[in-house]
Amino acid sequence: MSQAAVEVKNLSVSFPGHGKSVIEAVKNVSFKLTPGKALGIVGESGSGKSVTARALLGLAGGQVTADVLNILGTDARKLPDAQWRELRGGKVAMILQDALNSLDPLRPIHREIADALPLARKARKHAAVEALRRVEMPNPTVRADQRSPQLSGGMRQRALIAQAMIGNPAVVVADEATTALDTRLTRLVLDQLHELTTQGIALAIISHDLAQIAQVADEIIVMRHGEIVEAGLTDQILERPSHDYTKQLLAAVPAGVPRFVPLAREVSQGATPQAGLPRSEASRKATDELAVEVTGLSKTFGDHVAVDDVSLSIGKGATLGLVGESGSGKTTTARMILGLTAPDTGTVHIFGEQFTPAKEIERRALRDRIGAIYQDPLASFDPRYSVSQILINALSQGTTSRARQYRKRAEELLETVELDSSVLSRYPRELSGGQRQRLAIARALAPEPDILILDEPVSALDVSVQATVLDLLDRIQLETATSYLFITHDLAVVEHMSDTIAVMTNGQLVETGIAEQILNHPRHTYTQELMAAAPTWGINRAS
Amino acid sequence: MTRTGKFLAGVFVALIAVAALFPSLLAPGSPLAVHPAEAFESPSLRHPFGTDESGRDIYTRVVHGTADSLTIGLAATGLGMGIAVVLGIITAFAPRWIDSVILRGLEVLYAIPTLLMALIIIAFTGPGTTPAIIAVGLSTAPGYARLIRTHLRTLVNSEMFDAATVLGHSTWRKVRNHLVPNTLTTLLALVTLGIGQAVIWASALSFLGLGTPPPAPEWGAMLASGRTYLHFAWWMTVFPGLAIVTVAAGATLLGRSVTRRST
Amino acid sequence: MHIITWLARRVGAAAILLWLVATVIFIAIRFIPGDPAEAIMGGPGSQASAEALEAAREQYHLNEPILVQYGLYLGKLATGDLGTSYAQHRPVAQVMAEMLPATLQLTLIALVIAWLIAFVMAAIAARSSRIGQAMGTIIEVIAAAIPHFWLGAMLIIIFSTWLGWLPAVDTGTVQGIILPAVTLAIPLSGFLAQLMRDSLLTAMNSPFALAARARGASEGQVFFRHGFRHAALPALNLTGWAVAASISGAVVVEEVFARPGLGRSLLGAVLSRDMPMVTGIALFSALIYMVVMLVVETIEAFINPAAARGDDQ
Amino acid sequence: MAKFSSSQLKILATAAIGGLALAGCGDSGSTQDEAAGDPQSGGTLIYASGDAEPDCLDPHYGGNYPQGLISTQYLETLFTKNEDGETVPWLAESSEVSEDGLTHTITLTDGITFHDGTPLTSEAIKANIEHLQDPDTASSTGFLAVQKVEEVELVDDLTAELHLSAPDNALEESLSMHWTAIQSPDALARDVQENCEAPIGTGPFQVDSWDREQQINLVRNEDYVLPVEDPERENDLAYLDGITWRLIPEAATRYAALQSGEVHIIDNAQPDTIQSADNANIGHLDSPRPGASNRIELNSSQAPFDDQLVREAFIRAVDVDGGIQALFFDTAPRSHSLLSSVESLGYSDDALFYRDVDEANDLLDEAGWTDRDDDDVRMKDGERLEIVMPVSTNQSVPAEQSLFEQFQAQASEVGFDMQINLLDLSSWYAALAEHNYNLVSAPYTKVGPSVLRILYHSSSIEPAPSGYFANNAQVDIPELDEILIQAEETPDGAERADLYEQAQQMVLEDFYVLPLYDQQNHFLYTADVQGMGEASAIAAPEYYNVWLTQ
Repeated sequence: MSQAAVEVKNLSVSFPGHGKSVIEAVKNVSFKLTPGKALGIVGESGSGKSVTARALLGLAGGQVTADVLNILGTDARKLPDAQWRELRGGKVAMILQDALNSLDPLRPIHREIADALPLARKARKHAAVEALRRVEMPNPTVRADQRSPQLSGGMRQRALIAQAMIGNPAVVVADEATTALDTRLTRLVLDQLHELTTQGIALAIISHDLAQIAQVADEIIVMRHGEIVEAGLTDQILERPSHDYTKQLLAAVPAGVPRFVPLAREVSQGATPQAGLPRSEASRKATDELAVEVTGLSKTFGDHVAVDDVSLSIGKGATLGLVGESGSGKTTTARMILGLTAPDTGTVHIFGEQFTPAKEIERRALRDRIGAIYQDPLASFDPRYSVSQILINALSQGTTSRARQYRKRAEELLETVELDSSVLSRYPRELSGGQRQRLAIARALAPEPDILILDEPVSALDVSVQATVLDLLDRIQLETATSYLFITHDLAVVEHMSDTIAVMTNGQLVETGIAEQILNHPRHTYTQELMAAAPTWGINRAS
Repeated sequence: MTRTGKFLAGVFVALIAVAALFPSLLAPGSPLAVHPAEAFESPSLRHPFGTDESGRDIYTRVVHGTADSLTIGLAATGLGMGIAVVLGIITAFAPRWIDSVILRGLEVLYAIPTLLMALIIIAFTGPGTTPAIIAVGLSTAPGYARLIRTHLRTLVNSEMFDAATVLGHSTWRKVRNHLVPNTLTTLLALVTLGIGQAVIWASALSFLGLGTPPPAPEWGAMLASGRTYLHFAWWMTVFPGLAIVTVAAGATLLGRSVTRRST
Repeated sequence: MHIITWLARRVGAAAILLWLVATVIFIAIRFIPGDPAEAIMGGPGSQASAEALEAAREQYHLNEPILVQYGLYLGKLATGDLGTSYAQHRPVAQVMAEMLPATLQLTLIALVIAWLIAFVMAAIAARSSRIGQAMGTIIEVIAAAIPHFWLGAMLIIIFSTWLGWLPAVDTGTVQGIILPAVTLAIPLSGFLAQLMRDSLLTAMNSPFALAARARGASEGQVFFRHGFRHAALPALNLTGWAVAASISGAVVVEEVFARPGLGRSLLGAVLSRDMPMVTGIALFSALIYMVVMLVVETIEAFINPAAARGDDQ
Repeated sequence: MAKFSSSQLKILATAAIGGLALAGCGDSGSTQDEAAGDPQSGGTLIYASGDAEPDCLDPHYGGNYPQGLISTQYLETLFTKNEDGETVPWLAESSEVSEDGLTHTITLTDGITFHDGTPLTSEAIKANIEHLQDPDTASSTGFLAVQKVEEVELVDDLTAELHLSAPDNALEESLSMHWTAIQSPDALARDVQENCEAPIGTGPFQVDSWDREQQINLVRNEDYVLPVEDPERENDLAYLDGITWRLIPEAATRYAALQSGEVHIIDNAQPDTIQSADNANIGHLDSPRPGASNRIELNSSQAPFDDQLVREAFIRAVDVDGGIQALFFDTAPRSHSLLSSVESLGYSDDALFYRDVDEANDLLDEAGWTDRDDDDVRMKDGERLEIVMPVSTNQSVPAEQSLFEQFQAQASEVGFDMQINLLDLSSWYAALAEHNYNLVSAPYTKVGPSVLRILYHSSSIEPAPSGYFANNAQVDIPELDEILIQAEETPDGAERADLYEQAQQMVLEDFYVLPLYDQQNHFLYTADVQGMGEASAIAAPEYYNVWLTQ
């Protein structure tokens, strides 16, 4: 069994860039896949991990070179396309990320699963149903005839796994197979992947999320800028990371990190995270004043109850984490609190004053005290505005976007969110994801609000960038005693950011309590399920 | 757009503008002067596009016709767009029931093919330049109204608008800061795209004898008189037709690049 | 939602729409300047006597109160009676029944040709270099910018007068319909190709195309199993519009190629201010549009059931 | 009774075919003028008409020229014209006029049957004249032609007496027009609509079916009896199996169809195509219509053309010859007469009509139009020198419209502001009825010079109940009225000719009218078509003797 299924030595992939330049997406990468073992490939966006994965199926595109590229005993370096196709259809399979788009919405899934099989029409469909049954798809015969939009996210993911498994592959490459999935679903997929290794398949699992990979992988390689920075057994990587980048990545994972402890740190400087803790806690004055008080909010769209009788409150300077899976009603709740969607019933008070229901014109006086930050900041900026125009527009209450008098204040805002003032003349679309989110925070801070509603503010960011943004939010809260409503599906983030946590499912708030209690002693069965599904994370924080 | 593309687009717009505003710079002669003795001359150095049945220089007429054809195209598009903007604003901001009533109405009008609608309008108004403008304008309005409504709805429901609301900006400021500027680009693109089609529709009406009457050098009208002599004097048909194709295709390409730049 | 319920709802909506069109036209006709009775008798120059005018008023119920007229009008429409042509003195429904097959034949053949041209153009453009794509764009735009009447004239000159390959008028044979159908199809294909190329490119670069390649599909298989469907969908969605555009075009094409059809009937009716005929054709084209939309939506519902019942998800 | 060759009876329109050899006939080298071998039976002639589709195939109904063109093939008239322009009997065997001119006795040829099998009897004369006079028939041309007939009295099976309200020496000419053609009394008794779909006559062809907007199908009448014996014919049947009368309104398309051989004959041939027909081995038939010439009438009832000086100035200002030359090539000879060149009593004076721009300016100065406005339009007492010309797009061919456009440009050079309004027929009639015109071109086809009374008698200014009137120049001269009435009632041929000449002189010399050319009636046909040239009294080609080479 120790015979490697795939052996890669000094794999490089390059693409033509602008003009005559060449972009080296992958540089001298070497690894082995062994039957019955899982190899984790970790890296952030642009690390070359997906290109590496696709190179194993001959789908990398670009210029591929390697000293050794041995797949199941075949030298795949100069393989003609027809032979690649044979390999792909049978011995090597891939599970793609983005389950919604990886199945053609126009074709029934049994075709998507089995159209590569060299069988008759009926036999193919039969095989597809069988494959679905093996991945425990409920009602496989019915589902086989449906198309991907008719399936839930979990079913789609199962279908994708069935698709990969139908040719009885010896090698499976799972590329970000759990990205954007809810906690429970992630758990499920990870379990299924683990199941593959027990069947003797050589598995490569690619992800940006170290925590998830650690659940399955026997060995891990860490990639950055197209190169492997560190490789080793999973335990070794987690417990005794040797490379700074690995350490940084580990530190950036918010799970189990107490409130206000910075996640992003220069590991080499050896800053002690605990050092900040007492000081920051000390600076927070205990107060009973409520920043936001929500009672009995409900909203129905058509015959779909989006939010059902939600009541919650946020203390001044405190953070309420609102957790729930997609479709649970989190965002609608946030919009109602912000006065963007009118609730059917219920009220919102801000510092004791009625905010909803109210006419927009009455509400406007209170608007300065509440701000918002969204998951996709780019969509919330006017594409015609530069950074300075966005900030000046916010500072001037929308009266102008050019007046020089606001420029100094705009620069101060940028400083607050740790952005260089050189970005003032640039446009949001020219900024990186992290910079955009900082800009969004800067804009939200312009009226000096007392409350920020943050709707999945870090979900689209890489772990290390997420860490810096979370740190920034912490800092701002410490400095300004701003109250946060922090909405996320990510338990690790909510654990790190919240004083109290509210759990939502199916439009209802099932459990509210202080963070520690919810995380460690959940009472509601849903919360218990959710917590059980979260990745167990046992690394030594003190390294 | 590439640099060459930009240059060509610039030259094209400049040429059309000169032809429309100062046609005499490009063609000093009179588009209406008849010279029976020089009728039906094929293209030559003296008459690059040949002459028509009354000895009028076709090149001169095509150049001078730019103003006529473009005016009709612009006026019709302007009319259609004006109606569409009003309807679009009403449907985008009004209560749901008004929106759905207008939307139904638009669907009704949309259900009738453009040229048929134009013909039906002409059946009421009788032929002529102004009726043609009204007919083309009215018959293109439903299509525009739907686009503008969608555009406005998207804007009003966008996170950009939400962000401004949360910042406490008044409706008027949101409209002024975001809605108007972002809509103007879209409108500009739509108008540019629309002019091309309006020129085609209007010339179709002239061709059918329902639009601008001769001897005005409107391209459709020129084609209508040219078709009589199709076998004898092909140049009477070819050049005004090329003018229509050039302007319509040029306007479309221009409109598309405006669209691309605004997104 | 059950498919029958869905269909019933659609048909109901179409019927309401049709009623609205009919009402709009009824109101519009009241705005015609002049005496409708005189128009019935062939206009002011028809030398109609006062008795004849009175008889026409009687026959067309022009003396009744407006609401009664409206009721009668709707009642007749409901039974498929579109009135009698002022100019041809025959039932409008009969005239249209005679003209419809020719127009349908022309537009359907044109649609098929337009689809074929558009698909080939899109497929070539989607798989070629950036310069090829730019060329493709220009060709598509120019195709979409050619007026039917001019294209028809040019095709007649080239293929009929110069080359003598194809007849210039409808001869009732296969050759006779080629030029009119192509004339109608080329501008349409320009519009369709623009649309198809975009969706084709998106589909060929989509994750599901990658997934198909990953399970061993060849480029050709990816193209036909996935790209084609996705390119066809928006074009199919546009079929209602395309049919409407073809009917617009048919007015001109039928005139240029001397084909009988609804378009030419309408033109004649407009020229002679034959309002029942104009009304009938307007209503009918709205009906065609709605039927086509209904068919298209039904087809889409089969291709893509989830999208059709979007609120289900 | 003298027997004539039918071809000698008919007007022989000038027919010529270009090129020497017929396509495919190689050495036979025959042209149209010589016989291309013996006539062969068989084949369907495909005719392409550019006219608007007739509302009704019965020419009694309304009565326009396209109806005349097609009904010539399946209906026959009581009289016709021979090649000298004399009116001769056709379905009638003979006719007599009483001395007071108030009774015409017509005897029919025996042995003729209608397509429905019923025999032609004097009852048919009565039924047809009554049908024409019935308001329900809505006849306009035929109605005017038999206006003076008060009563039809049946003498015997084949003889009828027509009693008139006043003498009418043009009655037989009127009865030679197809708008008064004889149809089966049984058929006339049918519903108007039914009769319109398929009239039943005695002609060599009969109506088989009508595919609206596409074609009218005529088939050979297998029981045809030629009313006048023709020694050249072995039997009386037409050579052609039938005629497909296609409707192709688009001139260029029609010509393309002819060139490619899809159709055999086209009508309304455009001047440019006639000119190029010579090189394309295509035959040309020029068959000018009888009655009035094509002319512009100047409305003398209102300013500015109530002033003869201004009328003359307009005529001096425009270049008719140059325009006709350019637009009609050599296909339309200039006319200087009120009447068609086929009318033997036409009077022509070319000295009256010439172009002289200086003289035009002088005349306008003399008439007091001396001021000019910013657009260089002449003014008098604050009034602009505006003249309006409604043009019917149904009646004026494109070349004629272009000619008027040229007049517009030329008239503006001397200070007229001339507006051309292109109108559909009904709006055009309306414009005339409202006297909203200064110039108009209104063709009028009628056999014989009596058309002059319809066009220039002052009673024709008085509009009919519908508002239509034929005296568009609004000539109102009592002396002229008298001459016209006298000319119509005199039994003396020489006096008639003299009176009509006087009348024409009066109208021409006061510049009420600018004659242009004959009413154009050009046909082009492929080399397969043989025997072209015969035409009815209204100059509609007949296809009885036409045959196709295979």
